[in-house]
Amino acid sequence: MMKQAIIPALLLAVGVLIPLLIGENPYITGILITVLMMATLASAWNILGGYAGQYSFGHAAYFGAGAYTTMIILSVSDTNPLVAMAAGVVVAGLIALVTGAIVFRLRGHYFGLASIAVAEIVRLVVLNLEFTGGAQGILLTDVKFYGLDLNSKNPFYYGMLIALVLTLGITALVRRSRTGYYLQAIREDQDAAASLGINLAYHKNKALLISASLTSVVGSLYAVYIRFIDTHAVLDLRLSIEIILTAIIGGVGTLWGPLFGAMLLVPLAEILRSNVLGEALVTHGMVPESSPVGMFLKEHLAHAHVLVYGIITVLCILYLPKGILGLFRRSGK
Amino acid sequence: MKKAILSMIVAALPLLPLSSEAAGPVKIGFINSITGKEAQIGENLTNGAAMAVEDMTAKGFSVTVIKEDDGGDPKNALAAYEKLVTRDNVIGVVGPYTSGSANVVASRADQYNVPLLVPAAAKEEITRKGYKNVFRLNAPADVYSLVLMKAVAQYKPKTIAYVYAATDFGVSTVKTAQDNAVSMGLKEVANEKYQQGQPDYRATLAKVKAANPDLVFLVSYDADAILLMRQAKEIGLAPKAFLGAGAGYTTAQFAQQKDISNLVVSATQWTDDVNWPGAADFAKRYKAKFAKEPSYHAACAYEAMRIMIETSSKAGNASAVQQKLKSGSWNGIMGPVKFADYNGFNNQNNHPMLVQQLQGGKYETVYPAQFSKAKLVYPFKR
Amino acid sequence: MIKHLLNVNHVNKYFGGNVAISDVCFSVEEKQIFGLIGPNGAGKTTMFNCLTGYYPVSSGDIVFDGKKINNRRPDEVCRLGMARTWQRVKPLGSLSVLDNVMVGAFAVTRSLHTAEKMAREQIHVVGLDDYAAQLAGSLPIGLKKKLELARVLATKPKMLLLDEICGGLNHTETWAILDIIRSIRNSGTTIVFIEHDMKAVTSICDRIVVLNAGEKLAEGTPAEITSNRDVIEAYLGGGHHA
Amino acid sequence: MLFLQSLISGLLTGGVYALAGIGMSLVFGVMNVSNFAHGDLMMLGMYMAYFVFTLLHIDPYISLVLVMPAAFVFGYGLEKMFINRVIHHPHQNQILLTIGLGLIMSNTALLAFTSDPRILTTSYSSSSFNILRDVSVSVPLLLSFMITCVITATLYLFLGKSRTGMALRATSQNREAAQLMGINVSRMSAIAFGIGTALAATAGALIAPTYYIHPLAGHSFLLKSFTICVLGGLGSVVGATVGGLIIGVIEAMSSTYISTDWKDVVVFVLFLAVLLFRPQGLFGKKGGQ
Repeated sequence: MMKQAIIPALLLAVGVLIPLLIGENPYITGILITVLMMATLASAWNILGGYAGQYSFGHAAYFGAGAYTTMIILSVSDTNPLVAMAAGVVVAGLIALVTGAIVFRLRGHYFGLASIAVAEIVRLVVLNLEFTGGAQGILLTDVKFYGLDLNSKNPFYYGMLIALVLTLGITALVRRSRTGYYLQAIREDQDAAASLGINLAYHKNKALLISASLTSVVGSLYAVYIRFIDTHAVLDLRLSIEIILTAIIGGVGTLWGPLFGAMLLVPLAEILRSNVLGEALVTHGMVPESSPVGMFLKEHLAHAHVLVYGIITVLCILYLPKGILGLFRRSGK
Repeated sequence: MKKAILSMIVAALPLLPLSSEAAGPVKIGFINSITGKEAQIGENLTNGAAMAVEDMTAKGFSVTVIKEDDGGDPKNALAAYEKLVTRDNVIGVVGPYTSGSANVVASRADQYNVPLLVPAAAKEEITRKGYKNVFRLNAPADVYSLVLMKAVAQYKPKTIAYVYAATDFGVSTVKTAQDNAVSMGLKEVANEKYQQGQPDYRATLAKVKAANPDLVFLVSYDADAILLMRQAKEIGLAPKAFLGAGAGYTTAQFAQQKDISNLVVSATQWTDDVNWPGAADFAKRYKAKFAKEPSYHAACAYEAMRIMIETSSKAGNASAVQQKLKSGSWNGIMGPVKFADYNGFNNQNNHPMLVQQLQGGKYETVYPAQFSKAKLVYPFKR
Repeated sequence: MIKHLLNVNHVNKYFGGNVAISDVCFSVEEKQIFGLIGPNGAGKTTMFNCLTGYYPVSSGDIVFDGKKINNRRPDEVCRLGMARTWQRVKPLGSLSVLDNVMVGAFAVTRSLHTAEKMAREQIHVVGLDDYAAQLAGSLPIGLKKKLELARVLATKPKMLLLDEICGGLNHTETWAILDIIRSIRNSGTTIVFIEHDMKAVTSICDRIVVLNAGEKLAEGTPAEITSNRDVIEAYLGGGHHA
Repeated sequence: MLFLQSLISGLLTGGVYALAGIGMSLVFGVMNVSNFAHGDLMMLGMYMAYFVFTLLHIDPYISLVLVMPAAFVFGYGLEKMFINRVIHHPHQNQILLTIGLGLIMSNTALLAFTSDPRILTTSYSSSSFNILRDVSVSVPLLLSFMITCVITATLYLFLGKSRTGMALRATSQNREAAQLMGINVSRMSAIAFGIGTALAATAGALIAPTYYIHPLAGHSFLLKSFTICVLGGLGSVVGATVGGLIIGVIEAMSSTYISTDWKDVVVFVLFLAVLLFRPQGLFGKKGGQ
């Protein structure tokens, strides 16, 4: 037991110390916040998708529920952000209950497609209503939280870190409980699971509720962090897919996989987006600037980063279907 | 588990910032939507900015421009801005294009004290929050509808219908148009918001036709405009005037579709026949370089980039750039530019928008009178 | 007094217009080993699916342990004490053998510790001790059948429905399983047994019901059944009608 | 009048939806794969039609003669190189693979063709004629609708009468049994994906003269295709055809009688309702439960 706790404790210590080590560096801290955010989202998704095997393609709906509820409440009143966050969890939970009632009667393809449909309905409703800001989104200029400097990144870094620790903690607890065994049984074979006394709908809904609540918490944190949201940023199908990719590339159904996935994908996306690699290769003289390759690296690689993302996805599915952690997994223990 | 730790270290490697050397010429940043949903308009901005860099280099200005893509995602725009100001040490930033990204970056500009010059985002609140370091070159959303409706006011239309994309710009523009309509005594007979990318708007347009409006006020992007006008022709929708706000009605492609686009009236930040210094020349060189017509976005990006290069190379540091932007004035392809405080706006260039009409496949500036040679044809006819 | 643990009263099951089970009645006494036999397509597995809540019955009653269970969900039926195995085994492939059996044990306990203890007992009963840590999906078919048995025993059922538990096994494996089944009955569990292998059935069952084309063809002791002309006809006559 | 107008334009647009839906449904039926790259394959068809028109000056409807076989070969190759390798993987991995392939296609198109939308303007692009006084019918839409009917009928005959068609249906009904009967199921998968791709590309080419061509233009058709498949019953050609027409009409009717911005919501609600109350779809045999 002690041995098992050493590595998480070390990781946590590193996580807590990083902002102190890198000092006031909003750019890097910003990327780390995104890493933590995607890790938490992928871990929360993993409880439902990885353990219970219910691949939701609509988790953006819960993220958006948290973000929108928080922003709407904070923009009309001076509520404590934590209360707004709790309200977001309630809204996300309600959406999850309705979703569960519909989609958990379905299996396989149908489940994934239905989860997309629910999320799209949520997106369109938010887009068409007035009080949600509709297409214009919601901008929040000022938030107060116990005198913290919310222009600094550190409060959000630690906020996201707490969310991640919470999510991983819950995952670890669930995993070593009857519920965890039941979820995995459902993933492996629903008929067999039912024949062993497992109430499928109840346990799937339980997993969805946990997963949706945690996702909504991250949505609330993100909203207060970025202070502007619209449907494109927080309710898009793209976000749902990004969450799944992070989990898959890290390793679904494993405790640490989603964190690995986020630690790999987020910096990679940023490197491609900012094109530091392409520029560095050219400016350090490794590739002549005037050569076609040089031109491409300098001018067009930035255009190509989504392409590279696509290629990585394909390669991962073909060669690493169990994710990075799958590489280190042998059968048995 | 050892392996797991090792791989975690490997995974964490990309996080280390690559070293960046200081010194050299002053640096400015350019945040744009190179990929993502707005990539098409982003490309126009890229081209315009590239021409400005070229022109200014030829004039002897030495400035390094660092380009960043936000993919239309506010989160990426923020990362890009923070990278530019903290890692690259730029002293001024041009961009971002999308309203969402501009909104987020603008709200952080005063924190980092690096001025932001927004070239083409229309969301009003960007320059209405009293940010010291946020400047905007283009006219915000409310001007689009105002100038369009002023242009047709003298003909005393009675009714108006709105057909617009469910985007920030679409909704904002129509909201201000509704206010203007009330003050002009126009009656709203239809209000149809649509999701972009649909192949079939016929049912919507048939409904608008049944309401028989004098004015049809449209906000569309790209090719949606062509689709809408094609189907409007099919359905036989022919009001007294089509008023197009938004980029879709101001493209060369739209102009080429003569049988559907003729006599459509549109609002724009810029035209190539406007009598602002260098506008015609810019259009000619742009066409030669990129083999297509410059859009108003390209012109906005050109002028914003030109102003930023000029200002930053003279200023040398961020706070001086802020002061010079605040106090300076320019006169170029976008006409007179001055970042002023008025009507609740701060550091907003009170840019006079233009109204143009397609006449025989060519955009003719028809309003305001002092910038135009041609006259508005009213009512619309097929 | 004889206690009937399961009563099946005039059960019908239709799929669309097709009759899968037609007016079948039988009762199973406590601690019996009860055989359900019949040629392919006779409706045996359909009957199991009706009993365990996977199919709703079209009409008729199923009473288990004094409770009507017609429209209960599979998991409810299991928790009432009627557990089943599958003709095509359904191991939880990427879980270990121990974990598989623990899932069964969780039907009666919430504690991880107790579940593991119970699971190890059942693994021992079926003789899979050496494989406890292996992934269930990697076992050969004979061991998967044993795993299935251990898993379902861990739910502590009053009645066990075994669907062709010997199917696909060789002679020695079959007799090993039958031995286990006898010992299960001796420990107090009632067993209903679907089987193809007549030898296996007659050697172990106390009472047998024969289904044919969805109808009950015969019922009786193994000796009665083996000498029943209709049964012989159904089993042998399939192709060549006299 | 408004009703008739909505009905007609809805039906005609639904024809193109149907074609896209059939392609996806076929792939689903035979391979049991949800193809998220379907919209991008449609986009390829649009560009093919566009370039055949602008470079070779061949009418987009006639260009189908070139587009269909080219797309078939492309789809066949795509299946052999990628999809085939995950055919026994979990659904979600297949979905993500097709998402990845879609990203590669659309972003390669972005690099190659830029994000400027292309407009394919034929002499009849915006022509229409009136029936019943005041109801207009778009000429290009009518043409594409008729072509859709021909293609659907041909496909129906092909699946019903030809050897390969019957093998495809057998594979669709039960992959394992088909294999036991000596059908080369892996070849059938490739053929199904080839046909699916050809149909997607055809739908793209058919809509090109009345739509615009853009690297991301296929995306708005992806979710529609799924809706159509589910509505008609995954794997059913007839179902997808009817499903496409229904979606087209419902969209038009909701624009007219509810509002344009809520029409997609109506479609998705319908989608969920079908999943809930008739998960096998209107014509499907495979259930969702």
